Amino acid sequence: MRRMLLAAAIAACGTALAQSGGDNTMREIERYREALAADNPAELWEARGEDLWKQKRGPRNASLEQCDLGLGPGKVKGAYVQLPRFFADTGKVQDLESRLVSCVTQLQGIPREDVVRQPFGAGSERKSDMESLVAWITSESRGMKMAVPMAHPEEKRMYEVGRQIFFHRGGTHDFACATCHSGDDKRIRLQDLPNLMTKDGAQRAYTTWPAYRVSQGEVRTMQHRLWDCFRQQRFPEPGYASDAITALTSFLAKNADGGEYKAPTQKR
Amino acid sequence: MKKMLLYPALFAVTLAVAGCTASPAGGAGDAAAAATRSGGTDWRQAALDVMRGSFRDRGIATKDRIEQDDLQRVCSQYPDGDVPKEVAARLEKAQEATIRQPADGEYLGDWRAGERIAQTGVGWQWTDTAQTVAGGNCYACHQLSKAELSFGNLGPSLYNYGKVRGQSDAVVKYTWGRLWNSQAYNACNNMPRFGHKGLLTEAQLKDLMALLLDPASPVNQ
Amino acid sequence: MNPTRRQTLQAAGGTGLMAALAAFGLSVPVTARAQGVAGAFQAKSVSDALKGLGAAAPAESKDVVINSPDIAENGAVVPVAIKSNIPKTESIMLLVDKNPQPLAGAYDVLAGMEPEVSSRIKMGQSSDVIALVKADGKYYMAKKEIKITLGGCGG
Amino acid sequence: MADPMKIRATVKDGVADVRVLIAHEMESGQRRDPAGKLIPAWHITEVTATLNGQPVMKAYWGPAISKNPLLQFKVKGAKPGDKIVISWVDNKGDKRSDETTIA
Repeated sequence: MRRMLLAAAIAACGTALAQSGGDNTMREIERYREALAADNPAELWEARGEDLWKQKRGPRNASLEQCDLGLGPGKVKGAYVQLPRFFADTGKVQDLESRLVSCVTQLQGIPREDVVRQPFGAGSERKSDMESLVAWITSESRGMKMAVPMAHPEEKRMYEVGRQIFFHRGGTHDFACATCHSGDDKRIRLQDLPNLMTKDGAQRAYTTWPAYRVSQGEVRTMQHRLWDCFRQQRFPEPGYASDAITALTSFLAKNADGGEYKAPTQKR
Repeated sequence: MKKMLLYPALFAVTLAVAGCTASPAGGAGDAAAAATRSGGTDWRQAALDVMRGSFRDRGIATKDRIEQDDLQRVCSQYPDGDVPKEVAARLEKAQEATIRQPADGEYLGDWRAGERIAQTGVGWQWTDTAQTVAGGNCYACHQLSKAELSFGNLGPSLYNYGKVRGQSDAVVKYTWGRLWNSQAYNACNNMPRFGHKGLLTEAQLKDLMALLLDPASPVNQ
Repeated sequence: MNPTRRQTLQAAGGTGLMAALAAFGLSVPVTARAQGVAGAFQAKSVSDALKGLGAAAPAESKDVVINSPDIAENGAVVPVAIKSNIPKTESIMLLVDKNPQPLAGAYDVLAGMEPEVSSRIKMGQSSDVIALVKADGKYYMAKKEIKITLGGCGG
Repeated sequence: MADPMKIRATVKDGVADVRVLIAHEMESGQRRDPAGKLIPAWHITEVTATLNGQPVMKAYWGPAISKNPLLQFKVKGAKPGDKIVISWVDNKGDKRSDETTIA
């Protein structure tokens, strides 16, 4: 909530300034965004993630270099734009984070509960290995087109389940994802809400995560984005790399098909 | 205080959920059935099963919150808001029956307190506690006063709400009903049922009433 | 992506490197210069900070150029670049008038460095930022207002 | 242990453009924890740069430099293959050095 209020505060000032300054104001805010975009601290996460990928760790003293992200063991380039997808070895549709949990447990022998205990980082004393790995792996798909496979029946099932979750009204406030994300030009306070029901809206949203959040000083992934949406929906907590998140991610990723992947980006 | 309030809301949900199982189709039309079923699969049921396995209690945000009452379940099937007339009428009637008028017959509180409630969005999240005094977060979706430029547009503008409508008995009761359970008027709109679900206290609702109707409130300036 | 990533040294403990650092004072931070600057960082006003830096009355100069957007969406990250066109520039300093401790950073321009530097700073609120340049023993300055839509100190 | 810096150094017409991203909290000392206690300042105090072993830049930083700082500067007389070393130390005595070869 606090974050929502902060976002609102930003937006509030944005309007006040926009009204006083007009075009010039928008130009300056654009200039501000451009100045930031030139150097993205997410690169620090990418570098750390690449190191983590190659480091021998865990009881099996193994690296993740044999991890199959869908294009074969060790193939990272372009893997993210084809996720989530069905994996025969686990018999499941997995998004990147769910797949990484499998690789870390299977290849390195690190227990699942240790991997998912603190998936979201909080400062330099509680860094998230997952956020770093995801930052690097996604960066290896930059410039590629989203192409989420939908040939396997399980992939279709997860897409349909994800669609249902998107429209599922529940909780104390009767909110669904769709409450805020199925109309054009909608805002909470002054914060623009992408319309995830349109091709353009879905592409612009999905292809710009993960992002270095200036307000948090952390790289946040799609997993975190959805987790925090559910918090604001007043839902219970979705498990990290759980099927509900994977299903919803399948729905959002597939709807973004054809969009050019741009992340990790920088957002406020 | 908050904790006590929570129970009636949960109770209501439990009742409603029980109601669902009694009439699985929920009176929903064929269009809704088509959206949730294809190739012989009930995707809605599949999604519920997945959600039940994926969500968990965290603090006050308990797992039962993913279970739907009749209104939530039916509305989920009409994401575009194109609810068939007869379905909407049935839902609205059931929701209207939940509206409780203030015990003391007083409807208007303090608009200053109402403005604070409208500005605050805290409450009911897993980062809150049972002691958290929840806000209404009205500005998230509505324009209210002229001074507050940071307002959302998921709901209609309420600027000059009282100035335009006055304070007749009918307006006062309608406004109270809207706050208590907005689903009684146009089913499946986006607004939470602040009274029915116990999201705000009766005193808080009165303060919001004053914010909307009091001629001195910034809403009517 | 970038070949330089792989060339990073593993830790700060490389002994040869540490020796090299000691040679120009990094591992011995309490040089006279560092001490002077440290005092200026504690100052609570621009005038005290200027005194601490030994620059009581700098002259405004068009040859000191501040490059930043006029408006920053988030005060936690405000990009500011400073360039000096004054010959024999020795150091460049950046102050934020309304920050609790106005001095944000000071940069010694050593042999070979162009007299320009760019970084990102926190600003608690809309404020003048002041670029201070020491050249040939004299002080020059430029000022610019940056509007902040969300403060970066308390949040 | 502090994470590696990200250093980029490219040369054009004999002038090297050096851009450094540093992983550091840069805690301002102005913020409070959820219990209302002031979080102590924790920030980089000095950054130094050398070109082929010769000092070219020294920065003194206070707590007002942003989290995960960026530092950009230019060095004359540089050519591809030259070595840039960046080092920092913070007010807790933590330190780190990384190097790159100018491209």
